[in-house]
Amino acid sequence: MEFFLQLVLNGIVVGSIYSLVGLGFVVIYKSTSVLNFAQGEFLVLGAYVCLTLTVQHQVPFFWSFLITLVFSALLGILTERLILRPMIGEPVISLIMVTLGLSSLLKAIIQGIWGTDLRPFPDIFPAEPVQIGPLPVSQGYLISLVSVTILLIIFTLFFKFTRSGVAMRATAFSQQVSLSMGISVKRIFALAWSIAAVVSAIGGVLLAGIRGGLDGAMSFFGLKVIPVVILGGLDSIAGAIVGGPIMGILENLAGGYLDPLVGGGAKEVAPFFILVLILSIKPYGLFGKVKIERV
Amino acid sequence: MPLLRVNNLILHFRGVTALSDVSFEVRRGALHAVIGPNGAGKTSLLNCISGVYRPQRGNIQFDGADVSKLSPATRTKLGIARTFQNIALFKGMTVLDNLLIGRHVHQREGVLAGGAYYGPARREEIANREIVEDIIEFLEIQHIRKKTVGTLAYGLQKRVELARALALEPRLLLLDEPMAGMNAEEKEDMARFILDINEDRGTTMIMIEHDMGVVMDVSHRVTVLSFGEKIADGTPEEVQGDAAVQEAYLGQAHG
Amino acid sequence: MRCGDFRQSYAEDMALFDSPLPRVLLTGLLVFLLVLPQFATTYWLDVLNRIFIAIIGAMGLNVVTGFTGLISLGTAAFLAVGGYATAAMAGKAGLPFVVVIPLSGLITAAVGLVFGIPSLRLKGLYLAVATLAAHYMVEFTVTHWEHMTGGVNGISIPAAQFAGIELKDDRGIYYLVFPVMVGLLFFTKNLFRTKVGKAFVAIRDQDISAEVMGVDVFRYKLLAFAVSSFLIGVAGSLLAYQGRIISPENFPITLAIDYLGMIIIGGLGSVLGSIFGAIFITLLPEILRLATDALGNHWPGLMVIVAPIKTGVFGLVVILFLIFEPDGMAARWHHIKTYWKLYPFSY
Amino acid sequence: QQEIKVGGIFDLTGVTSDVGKPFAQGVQDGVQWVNDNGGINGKKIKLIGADYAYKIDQARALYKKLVNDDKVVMIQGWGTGDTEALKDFVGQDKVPYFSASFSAPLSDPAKFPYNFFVAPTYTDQLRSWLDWVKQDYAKSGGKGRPQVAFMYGDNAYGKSPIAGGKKYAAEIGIDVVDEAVLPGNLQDATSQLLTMKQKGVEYAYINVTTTGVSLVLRDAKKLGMAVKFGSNPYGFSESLVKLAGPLAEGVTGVMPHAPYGTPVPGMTNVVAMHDKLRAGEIGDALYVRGYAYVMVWSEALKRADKAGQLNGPGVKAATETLADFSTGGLSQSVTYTPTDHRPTMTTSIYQVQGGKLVKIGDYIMPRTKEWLGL
Amino acid sequence: MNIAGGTFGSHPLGYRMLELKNVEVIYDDVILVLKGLSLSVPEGKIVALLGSNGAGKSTTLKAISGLLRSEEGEVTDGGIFFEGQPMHELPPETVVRRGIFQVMEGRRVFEDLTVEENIDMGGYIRNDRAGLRADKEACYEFFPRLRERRKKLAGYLSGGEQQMLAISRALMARPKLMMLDEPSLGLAPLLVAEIFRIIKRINEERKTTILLVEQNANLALSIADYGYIMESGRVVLDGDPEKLRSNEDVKEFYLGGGGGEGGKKSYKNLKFYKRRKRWLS
Ligand SMILES: Nc1ncnc2c1ncn2[C@@H]1O[C@H](COP(=O)(O)OP(=O)(O)OP(=O)(O)O)[C@@H](O)[C@H]1O
Ligand SMILES: Nc1ncnc2c1ncn2[C@@H]1O[C@H](COP(=O)(O)OP(=O)(O)OP(=O)(O)O)[C@@H](O)[C@H]1O
Ligand SMILES: [Mg+2]
Ligand SMILES: [Mg+2]
Repeated sequence: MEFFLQLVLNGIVVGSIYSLVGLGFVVIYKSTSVLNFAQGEFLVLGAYVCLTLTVQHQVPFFWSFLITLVFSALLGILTERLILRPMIGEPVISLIMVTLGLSSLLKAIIQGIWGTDLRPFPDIFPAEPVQIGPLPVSQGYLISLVSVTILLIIFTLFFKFTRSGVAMRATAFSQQVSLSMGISVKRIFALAWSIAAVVSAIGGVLLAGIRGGLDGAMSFFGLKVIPVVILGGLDSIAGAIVGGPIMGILENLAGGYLDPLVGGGAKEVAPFFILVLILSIKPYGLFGKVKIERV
Repeated sequence: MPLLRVNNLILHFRGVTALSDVSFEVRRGALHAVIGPNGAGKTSLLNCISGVYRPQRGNIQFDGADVSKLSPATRTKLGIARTFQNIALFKGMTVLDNLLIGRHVHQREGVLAGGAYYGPARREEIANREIVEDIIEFLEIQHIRKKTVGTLAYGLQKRVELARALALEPRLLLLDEPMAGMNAEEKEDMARFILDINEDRGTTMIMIEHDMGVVMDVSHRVTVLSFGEKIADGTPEEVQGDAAVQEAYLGQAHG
Repeated sequence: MRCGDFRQSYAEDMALFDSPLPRVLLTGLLVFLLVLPQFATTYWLDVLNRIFIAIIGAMGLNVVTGFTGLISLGTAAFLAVGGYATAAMAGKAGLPFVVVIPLSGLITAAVGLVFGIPSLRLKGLYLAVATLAAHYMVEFTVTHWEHMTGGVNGISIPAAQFAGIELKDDRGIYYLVFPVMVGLLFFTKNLFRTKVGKAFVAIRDQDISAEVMGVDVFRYKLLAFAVSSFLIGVAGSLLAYQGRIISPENFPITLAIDYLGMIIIGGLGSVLGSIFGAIFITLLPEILRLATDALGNHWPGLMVIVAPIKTGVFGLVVILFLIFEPDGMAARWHHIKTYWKLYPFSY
Repeated sequence: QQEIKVGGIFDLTGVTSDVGKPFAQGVQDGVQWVNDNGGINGKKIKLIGADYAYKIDQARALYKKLVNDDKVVMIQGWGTGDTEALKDFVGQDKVPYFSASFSAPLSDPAKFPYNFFVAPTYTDQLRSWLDWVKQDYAKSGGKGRPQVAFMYGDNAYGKSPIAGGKKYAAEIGIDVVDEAVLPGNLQDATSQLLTMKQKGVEYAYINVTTTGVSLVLRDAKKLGMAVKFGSNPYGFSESLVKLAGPLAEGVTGVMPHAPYGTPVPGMTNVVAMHDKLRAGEIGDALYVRGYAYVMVWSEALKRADKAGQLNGPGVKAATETLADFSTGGLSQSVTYTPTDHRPTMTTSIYQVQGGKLVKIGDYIMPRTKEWLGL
Repeated sequence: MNIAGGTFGSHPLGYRMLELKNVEVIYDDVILVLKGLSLSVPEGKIVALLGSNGAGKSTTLKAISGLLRSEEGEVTDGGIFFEGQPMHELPPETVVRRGIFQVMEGRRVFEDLTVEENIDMGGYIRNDRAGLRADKEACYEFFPRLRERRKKLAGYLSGGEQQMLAISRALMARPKLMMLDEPSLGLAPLLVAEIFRIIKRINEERKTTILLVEQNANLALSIADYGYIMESGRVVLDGDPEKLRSNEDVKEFYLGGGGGEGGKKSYKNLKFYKRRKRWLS
């Protein structure tokens, strides 16, 4: 029983990182209908910037973290200006593909600047784990749990009640109609990408802190989180938040109980299996909005 | 026996009642109009008949058989075709291809024959192409035959939609506002097509239309819906004289 | 100069080529490609073989994603199924390739059919993730079913034999891959001018109205998955014959994404697009590598620095391409064709 | 002046580039050193190297280009992926293929006559580590049989020594009570470690690369586990210390190649080359590994050249004449014979002590026929 | 008199707020749709633009609002001027901010936003909270049906309800020039009359200039101050409503009353197709 509880608990805390990174996906999807394959690179880039500032330039962590966030916001704006603006009005699938191109490009830039070797990441969290019930939990996960909760509230309110939030959703439905309302699709894109980059950077720094080291390979996290947001529902903030821990729990239970039986690999596959099952009952994820199809 | 009989349909969506206990029948060969204010449930009714919506209650009999449980595709195979209020053409395809899709249920060839092409598939394709070309000629849309449908003007898309439905060679044709967005002359053309289809081909039709001039002139019978309920049913003259209809739909007599 | 079109019969109007000129050109191209191995170096033959295989696979993916509108991330998995089916039948059972290749296709089609079932309810990216699940399940099976697949160490495939000759070297493989590709190209091209193919496209454009037109949408979605995975399975089989040894590392998820890239850059819903895209995505890294290697070998110290440039340029080219031609290469081609057809009366 | 063409298939941008890059640099600098110091009997080595980003089809294309177009006499390869995919071809094409994958099957010339590497096989490494476990267990007063776990990735490299290791453990009286599979992109090993904890594991061999090892150490620390960890040549090097810091303290590891800067005779040149060409960068055992490879095969090239056999079979034959060939302490002395490509049976085990890699002993396996290729 | 390229002056009805001069529009680089179209809209007036299917009416509106670009269309020649300023280079959101709002053909509501959010988006460019609230109230007054459906997703509305919503958004924007593309499309007779009353009221009360594309020529001309008739990308006839109404061709093609017989004819009695008389081709 304790083993079970430990697995579940660990799933929840580990899943909070998924949620955090997942949020970035949702924000972009909600305002542009695009699945951003470069999310993982945003993550890594943010973490590297923070690392360079703290280690190379000896900036105190708090400040380098803030600068990283500003940098990420600018990165979002730059991405919009250089890559997405020319694509306004183009088919969504092309936009998705463009993010794949962006992912390659950023990967190369990251490699060009920081190389491929693993760099130790400064210990930003106290090394001592916090005891939650039966399980010691790294403080990094706790921080991500807290940030996720705060972001959940902020974003939910933002998309529901602010004009920019509603305009973002409108833009996702149809850029052309939004333009005809006077909504600046450019601005919406820039905003969405900045938010996503900032959220990713937070995730990246936390993740690098938890892993203790940083290299380009951490960008795999971008792909890894996709099933999480699908589980929650691509356009649902709450979905991303809930999807992370669920995925985490599924993984841990599969890892704890199935892996020893099948000789490994279940931890990665079983969640997918369950994901498909859940989707066949709820085709738009747990909280995703049903696409309106009427004639 | 009427070609179509709709019995006690009830359809609601989370709190919105689209149809409450609607029954009516359509004689063979009739041109049956359905009118009513916006949101009355007309389109929903067509959706129930063609199988896109499943009513919570009630049933639909087509040619004596209960079709309520059948999928839209199966109903189409039985001979029910329709057009849509919000044009639902295949936007990326040419007019010709749209009509050829209309021939889908009449074609036998499968993947292998199609992939091999030369032989039976080719013969079948050409035969169907000829049928489609007849329809194109009939509806006078030769000039846009090879245009991508998405780029056509609204009114022409409506016409293409009618053509596509015709390609199915249906026994019952459901038309949802076929003349919306047309000027007087185009409406005349459309009316003429509809009459021809009805008279020459003997196709039974249900038509939703807001232009009372057209409805009064061409239809044999009119059903009036309002807030999901049937408030009148009869010949055009009867319906036009009906006080409830006047109040709910027409306002002062419409010219 | 040709201007407008004048056709006498529907049969003529429905022919693959709208005039004799392209037919002559195409025949010329085919003949050229047939004799090419006599001149090309092994390396370029290898690249060509990979391009041809990629064309088959891209076409397969295009059937389900481009034509039918169901985004699939399962390409790598289906390639693996085709490859491992080939390994089992050619290696373990010793069957000849004329049997093995189509059977591999059929087995993959069956697997594809199963993974297509979620398409009953799932749409768009949700379906894409279900196919991603397919990827991981296949990967899991392949790594764990060791006595069939050789597990993580991979499995060897005997060379294909034709009339007693082993098709071992790239020239031999070329003459295996090339005809298969040409045959399948015609197959797909034909498929999309007949009933089934059109039904696929109808589902992509408007599935409700396709259903109302009498297309049994679910059945046709499954059919699309089957046809698609058949093609991809054949590609996988050819990959196995070409690579002679396959292991799970040959079929990473990034491969599925590369294939998506091919059809998007080439053109969704276009056979020609699959060809262009496959050539582009296969050739670009080669060209970049030749270029960067040349640099790297000139200044040995540079090799390490130059390597990421390849990745970067690849990304950049993809981005620029999409910015300037978001509908894919095939669209541009089409554009150029229409323009010249009407020249000089462009409007 | 004649050139000797040698192919290079490296991973500089792919999933293993963190270790692939320093290795490639070591090879490159080694070649330069050879060329600067008389070359191969006066002929210069031309290293035609390229990045394959750990993509198998690209490795194969590259291989074909090297063999057919460039006509190289041998190839310096890299990982398990490319080596496995090419092992049949190199036999057919008769091109010696040196790679940094130490998979035991590759050391059996009966199966793979043209494959070489410069280290004890993965399996022998694990066997040696198990020997150390046994010793350590006795020394620290353990009673009964040591309880050991194997943690490895679900790939050819990860699984390579496991079967052999389990067999050997049983033979020498060690219980392998748990096997945990770690995914390639490890983020959190808690569930695996909890299982190990339940099973009372005392020693664990982590057969993944450095990032994974450091994560396991981190999570183990968090769970307060007192397991003694060991790792393999791609998980244990200077960078582990860098990455895991104090967590790495006490961890043991297999080091077939000397840590950078170890005072052995061969290291002088290595450090000199590194200082000259890569001033400011940090050297590590992987760089040394690349360099050691060049020392081995350049000697083979010299012998082949002397014999007038500068071609695939000639280089293979020449390599197989190397007997107790010393790399100046960069690795154990190597021996290849036509029937046995296990270069050495000696495994050096190091331990992190006070943040330094300290050698705690050489473990020697018998060169038995039964273990060849296993 | 030319100022900044625009022309002020002698439209019979006064100051030309909007002016199109020899506008050419090409789709997809090859399809020429507007072939030198010229028209102008005087300030404070209602101008009706009539024409058969495919004449290019919607294209004209999109050329003005800048929405053409997102459909691979391009103004290749001529000029569009609004209050004397050239317009054809501006992005659509700027056009809206300058005071031109287009109600697009075919409803085009944001399906996964609620009715209320849709209405709010209509007022996106405005910042006067009080005014917005009042205007929203006015929309609900005009279309009580929408008030009932306030919290429902717009995608689930019936065709006519969506049309009401599309018009409401335009009301919320309070533009100087409102362009309506077939506002009566799909509306029941009662509402059609109502819509035209509303249009007239907006024009009178808010002094909004209106460019109205409409197939219901009778009603359109009954509220318009001026009319243009388009065929295949050109204006073929223009004038005040009286002049147009009395034109035999207009009667026949647009008012459905022509044909010489005087009285209204029945659709049923159309014995044979009428060859469309080409006005210009
Ligand atoms: N899928 C659906 N989900 C929720 N509500 C729906 C759905 N379909 C229709 N409705 C509601 O049912 C009512 C009837 O709609 P319907 O489209 O049938 O009206 P209609 O008579 O065709 O009106 P119009 O003339 O405006 O087209 C409307 O209020 C609409 O909002
Ligand atoms: N995106 C497009 N690409 C290519 N051609 C187009 C496009 N949009 C419209 N067209 C063409 O431009 C012409 C004019 O279309 P438009 O929609 O402006 O007509 P309209 O006058 O509004 O007709 P309707 O009354 O039917 O709405 C048509 O022939 C149409 O085919
Ligand atoms: Mg309706
Ligand atoms: Mg129009």
